[in-house]
Amino acid sequence: MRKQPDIQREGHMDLGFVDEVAAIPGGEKIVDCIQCGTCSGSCPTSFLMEDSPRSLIYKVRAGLKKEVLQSPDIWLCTSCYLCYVRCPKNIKVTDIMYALKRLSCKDSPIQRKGYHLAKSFMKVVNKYGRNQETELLLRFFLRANPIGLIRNAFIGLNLFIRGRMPIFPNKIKQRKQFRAIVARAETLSN
Amino acid sequence: MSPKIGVYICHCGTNIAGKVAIDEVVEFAKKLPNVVMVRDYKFMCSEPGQNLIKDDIKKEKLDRVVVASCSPLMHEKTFRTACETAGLNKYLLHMANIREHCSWVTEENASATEKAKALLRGAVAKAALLEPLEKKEVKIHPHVMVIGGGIAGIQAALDIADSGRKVYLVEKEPSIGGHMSQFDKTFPTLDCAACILTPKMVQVGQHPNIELLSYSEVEKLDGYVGNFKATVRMKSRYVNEEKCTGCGDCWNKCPAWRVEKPKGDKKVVHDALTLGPPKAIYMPTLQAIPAVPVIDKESCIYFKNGKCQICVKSCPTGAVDHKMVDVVREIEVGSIIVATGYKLFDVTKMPQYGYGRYPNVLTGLEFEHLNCASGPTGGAVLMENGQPPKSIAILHCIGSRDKNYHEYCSRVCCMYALKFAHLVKEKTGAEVYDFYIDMRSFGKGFEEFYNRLLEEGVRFIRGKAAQISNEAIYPEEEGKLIVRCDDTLLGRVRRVPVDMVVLCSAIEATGDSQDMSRLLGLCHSKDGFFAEKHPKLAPVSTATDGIFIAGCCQSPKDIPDTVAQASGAAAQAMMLAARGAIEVESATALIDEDRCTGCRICNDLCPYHAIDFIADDKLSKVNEALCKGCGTCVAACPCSAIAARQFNDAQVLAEIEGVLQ
Amino acid sequence: MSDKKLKLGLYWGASCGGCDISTLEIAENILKVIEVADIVLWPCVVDFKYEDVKNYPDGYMDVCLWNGGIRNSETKEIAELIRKKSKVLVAYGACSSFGGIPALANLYTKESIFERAYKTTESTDNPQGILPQTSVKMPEGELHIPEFYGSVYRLNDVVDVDYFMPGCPPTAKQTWSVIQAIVAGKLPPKGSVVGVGDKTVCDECPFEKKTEGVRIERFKRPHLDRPDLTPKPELKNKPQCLLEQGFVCVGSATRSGCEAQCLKANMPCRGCYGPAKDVEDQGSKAAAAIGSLIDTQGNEKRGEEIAAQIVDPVGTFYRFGVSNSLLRRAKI
Amino acid sequence: MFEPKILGIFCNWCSYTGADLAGTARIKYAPNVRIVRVMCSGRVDNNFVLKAFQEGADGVLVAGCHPGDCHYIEGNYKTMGRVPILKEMLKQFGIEPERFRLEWISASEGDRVAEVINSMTEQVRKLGPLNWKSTTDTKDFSHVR
Amino acid sequence: MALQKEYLYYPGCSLHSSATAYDDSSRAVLSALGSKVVEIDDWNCCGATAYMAIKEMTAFTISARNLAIAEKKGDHVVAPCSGCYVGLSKANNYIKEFPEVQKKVNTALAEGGLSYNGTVHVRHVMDLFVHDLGADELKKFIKKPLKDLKVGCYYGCQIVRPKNEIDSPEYPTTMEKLMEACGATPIDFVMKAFCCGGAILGTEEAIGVRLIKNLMQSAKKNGAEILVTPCPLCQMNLDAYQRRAAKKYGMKFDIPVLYFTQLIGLAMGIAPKKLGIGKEIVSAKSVLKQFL
Repeated sequence: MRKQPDIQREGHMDLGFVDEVAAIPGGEKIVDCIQCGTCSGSCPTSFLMEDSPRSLIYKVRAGLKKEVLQSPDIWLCTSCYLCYVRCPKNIKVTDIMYALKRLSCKDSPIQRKGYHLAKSFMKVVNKYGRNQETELLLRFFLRANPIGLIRNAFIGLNLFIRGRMPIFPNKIKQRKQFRAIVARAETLSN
Repeated sequence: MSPKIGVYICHCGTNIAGKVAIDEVVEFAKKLPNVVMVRDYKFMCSEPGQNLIKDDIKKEKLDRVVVASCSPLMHEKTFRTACETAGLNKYLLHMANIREHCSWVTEENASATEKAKALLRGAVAKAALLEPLEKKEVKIHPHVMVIGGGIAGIQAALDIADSGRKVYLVEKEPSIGGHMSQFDKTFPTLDCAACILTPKMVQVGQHPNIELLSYSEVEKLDGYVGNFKATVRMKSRYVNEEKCTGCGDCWNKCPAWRVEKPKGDKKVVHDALTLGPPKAIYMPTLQAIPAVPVIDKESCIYFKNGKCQICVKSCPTGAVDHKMVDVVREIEVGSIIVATGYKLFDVTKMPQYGYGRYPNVLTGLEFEHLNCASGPTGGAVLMENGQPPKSIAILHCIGSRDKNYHEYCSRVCCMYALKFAHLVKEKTGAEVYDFYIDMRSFGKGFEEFYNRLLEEGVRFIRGKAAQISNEAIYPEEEGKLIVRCDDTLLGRVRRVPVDMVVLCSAIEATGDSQDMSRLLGLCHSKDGFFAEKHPKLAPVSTATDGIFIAGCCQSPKDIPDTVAQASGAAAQAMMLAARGAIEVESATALIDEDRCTGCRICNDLCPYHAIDFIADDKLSKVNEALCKGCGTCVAACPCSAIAARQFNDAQVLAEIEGVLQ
Repeated sequence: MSDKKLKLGLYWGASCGGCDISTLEIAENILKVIEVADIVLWPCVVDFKYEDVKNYPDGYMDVCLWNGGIRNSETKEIAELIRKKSKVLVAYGACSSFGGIPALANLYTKESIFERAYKTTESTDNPQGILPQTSVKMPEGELHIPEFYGSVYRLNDVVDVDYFMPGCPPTAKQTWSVIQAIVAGKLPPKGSVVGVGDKTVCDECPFEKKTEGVRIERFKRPHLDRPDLTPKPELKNKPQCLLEQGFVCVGSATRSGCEAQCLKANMPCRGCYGPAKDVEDQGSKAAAAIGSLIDTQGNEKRGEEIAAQIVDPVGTFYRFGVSNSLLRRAKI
Repeated sequence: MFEPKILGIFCNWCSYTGADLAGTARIKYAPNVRIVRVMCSGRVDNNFVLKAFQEGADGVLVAGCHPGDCHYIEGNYKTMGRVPILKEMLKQFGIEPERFRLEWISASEGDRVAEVINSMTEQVRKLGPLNWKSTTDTKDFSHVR
Repeated sequence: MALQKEYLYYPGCSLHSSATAYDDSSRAVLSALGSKVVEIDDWNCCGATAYMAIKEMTAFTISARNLAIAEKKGDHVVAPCSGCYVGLSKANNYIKEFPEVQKKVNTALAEGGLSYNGTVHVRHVMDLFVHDLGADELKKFIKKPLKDLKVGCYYGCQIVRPKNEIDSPEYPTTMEKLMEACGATPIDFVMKAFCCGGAILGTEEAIGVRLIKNLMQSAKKNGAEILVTPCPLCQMNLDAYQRRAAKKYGMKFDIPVLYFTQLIGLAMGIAPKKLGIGKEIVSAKSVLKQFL
């Protein structure tokens, strides 16, 4: 249902948000944006977005923090880097998308499918040190998209027949060491 | 006897006084050696401020003046003149920069005050050792050389010639006219480029005071303001200018088609996108000045196998001469105007726009040709299949405002885009989509022009087109070029199918601007445009006295601005010529003959070849007219035999000790 | 003055002794010297005791040629003594004028010098690591030796010097001319440099400059690269200037007077005649001149690489002049 | 806290102008550098640097136009050749290389002026005072003439 | 130009599961070209895009673990998977570009007794063919030229972007040269470097399928009989989902999608089995029959 438009009150804006994003390595140039739309025009998925990369950048600068971090659109980035290489102001748009995803995981209650996929991915990797597609997909679909599981079962089978979907996880030897490193890294995240 | 120094401390309103404790500095100054008079004032550069100095020079018999105020680059001239009018040699003034280098850049007042003191101490110490210098003048050769025969060069040449002075106009192409001669209409007034340019070109050709050196290039430049000696190579066009009548028999009969420089895979009409009949011997443009054809060596059969010579036979006046050789001339002039123009950004660097892959994607200049009455299609806007387009997209900012290519705005694209839009509407009635980031219509009549186009129903889309493809997804896109972009005002991604695309490609510095700046000793910005002496107050002067710049070689600009700048440059050149003589750098290097041992280390260090070795007396001598006073030789001289006037060792060391104490 | 014989003295401070010997290069002229002058002090030839000199009345010697720098309390003491005893004191040779080769020690500390000299040299056997002490208690009583200073000084750092006569050593010709001047009593104003030309070595150099478009792309070293000695017609049939060939030659920053002896032997000038007339710091000047010739092509890196080919720049440009330089010694 | 005394020798056309620009832009930076103007970095005499250290400077900052932008075409090329030699000699004289810097600063780089000056001030502050006279005078005897 | 004698090899997770064909063919071809492939011991997941999305620093760190291990052995690490290639080189660049990142990463690595100095150069396997070997050199190894095989070269994104060390980020052409060298006829199609949607197919299937359709449509229109790609994700995506896309939009594609190394290997006369041909879902048998 349609959200009732209203005057945007300055008091409801988080003017520090842009600095927050600019402070992230790779985010510095966000302030240079001239809203030319090259990013959105290039983006393979922007046509489905309510807020295209351009307008996300604009809202970041305007200070609409909540709106941006709750936007489903940040999860539509396929990291194809077309915006990144074309931006006339050398803004690392893709990296900013990543940054926004991270911030939204931190600050926003809404959890998108993309978030679940990423989470499941991390679980698997932390467990074995490597990705294990079979388990990853099972985990993900069960969590976020059970129907998808059934829809994709056939394809999974196809892959399995061709030996492209091993059931036994392929692990690294020094899992302890790996987890230790990850654990430490977690504490350092910006 | 010891010098009598007057110290003048400027408050610059609160600019200095706000940070620096003036009275403290005044007290401090009073204690400095040789200082007999200290004053402070709200604005030293003001009339009353200057009078303080003048009066003291007269009454107190000051023989040195130190002004602690803004940067010498700001007001040194002002205070020097003040000294001069008061009868003190202007080189006995020294300044301490306590504004730009102190009050404006320092956080705490205390440390600002300390720094100010130190700078002042240094200035006083140096001032004590300053020596008077006498003015030096050199004669100005009355003739002027203009390099580049585009609209800028033409305008400048005519202005000077009309003032009754001789002008050498050097153009590297076979004909003058430059880019403008390839345009159809000009924005925003839409008057026909040819109609306003051709008469001027003809004037140049006929003007008694203009010697036109077409198809020629400057190879070497010696000398200095007022006395330049330029070496010009006049490339042989294999047609004798005196004899040729421009009748056209030669190129009509010439059997060899001119070898086209490859341009993607364009066919049919777009093939001939360079003006003029594409023969081995050809007239550069229909209104070429001089109206004399040229032979293109790569295409000419004779130069390939020594046969043919049909042109020679066909020429009624025997003007064609394959044996013709280049002529190298040395020309003496008093000043030079550089108007070497621009080149267009190579859009193949941005493959996303498909230039070269899609024949109906054109650059701005190509589209101009297409519209030009004397162009390949006689001015009709046609696609490569010869059909008129039903829809056209015009893309702004291709290579401009883009850090990957050129960060600057090319300044003319918005308006010529509007011009194109209008021409298309007028000639074909096709749909026009104009993709812009910001519509910059700042000039006289520009906004009105924009408004007119809005009314003509051009579809303006605010958003930089992201890419162009021929990949139809929807039925209406079949056989079309699709422009994909974010319509930023709509907030939606759009796919706009069109028949033809015009890329408004950036204006960039000519490829040889680097060599040019070496050749003429000009500075250039990092994007290759020649640097003016001062962005606001000396826009046509350069770092090299006597050399002026006009037009797009300085930065992108439109025709009115170009012409204005050209006239400005012309005025500067005429001013020099009219003055007859000019004061040159007095703070030159001086070689002490008793100390110079003729080791000649310095000779080759001088970029201006201002130091000659006098073999007979085993000495090096400075040619003061050439010396610019950089002091490189001074620092290099192994026996301190060279002194830099105003910056000799004693003076600089005194200042150094001063600021450090 | 000419009626009675001159009283002439020679003494060596911190130096190699070469100067003493060089005075004999005036060969048979030495006899002429004897005719007009009595040698009243010359330790390396005749035995004089400290007492003898001490007992001379002040200003007893008409002229004393002092060679060598000031390295320790002994040289200083004697310098002061001799200053008292002589009317005219001449700093003879590079060491007394600029510190000379010994002054290169100023790049090191007293401690590190002792460390090397008394402990770590290959030929040293000093298990207890005993270092020189200015005074040692002995059953026979306390023994004293002079104090070794932290730096090497010029003669005029400790006493007032009348004339300077650079060179390592000064050439016989110069020496003789000075002696003649002394004998004839025709000496220039106090403090001047005598027995030299007032140009630089280039003035007397047998090589010729090409100058046009000369830049140094690589520094060469005489023992590794052969200099090109073929006379060039375009260079007045002289070989090309060694510096232009890339050999570090400081002749252009060095006082003339030696008749470019080294260059005549195809060796670049090393600068023993000190700075050119009225030049304060020979080394920095030479370095500046030569640095300016480096073919940087506007590339900082390239400049650094070429410059780095100059091995031991201080040793090269200040070979004879560390004590005479603006900085005088290395930071401690 | 130790406030280093640093001498700046700036070329008239680029660096000095750049410093002026820093002023016009009101960019605040450390007050430790005192700038002396010469026409070209090519004018910078080795003795200027040596004298400065001798006269109590803790650091010397030489600035000229970027290579290729020299107002006198190639003045800075010569500086570029001299400086590394001088740096090496200073090292042999025990003066840390950080105390002597050569920088290229264009007339438009006001911010860089501030940057360079701040960072150099910091560097030199870390190194502590040089105060040449007292650290070199070995007190071998009361006074050296 | 010539390949180095030896390369450090980072297969990445997919090459050990869904993309074994890529692994096999890469190894087979490289060794046939006479250069040794040394797998980094006990390598771990590069972090991929998903990890980056949630924990940047962790993503950098686990990438850095691989680089750290590699650093001990050599300086050129080859990653055939475009995802890994970008993951590793991105971490690598950030570590080089931002000191604070390097500091953090190394503090973390220290936990595992590792440290990384940023000396490793991350390469993509195609990079080797383009810059170390070169198409002309490759020609010499071709035994069974793939005559008149119409190949569409699909680069995907991450091999050409954000870095453009290998080829133009907009309009790459190097794979075409390689295919020409193999005797095949590369066809030109606009979408060759645009997104296939693989990255979001799991989460937003509709979009993914739509992108696949656009891509396959373009390839088909321009007459591609077969597609080759240097990216496991793209291969999986286009191979496994093209039928679904076709069905949804009422079209027909049936264009087999192989790894470019598989075709090169084939042209070099290596046994199809060794190259994992046959593991693709849309079978390439019919298209390739005269070469098998």
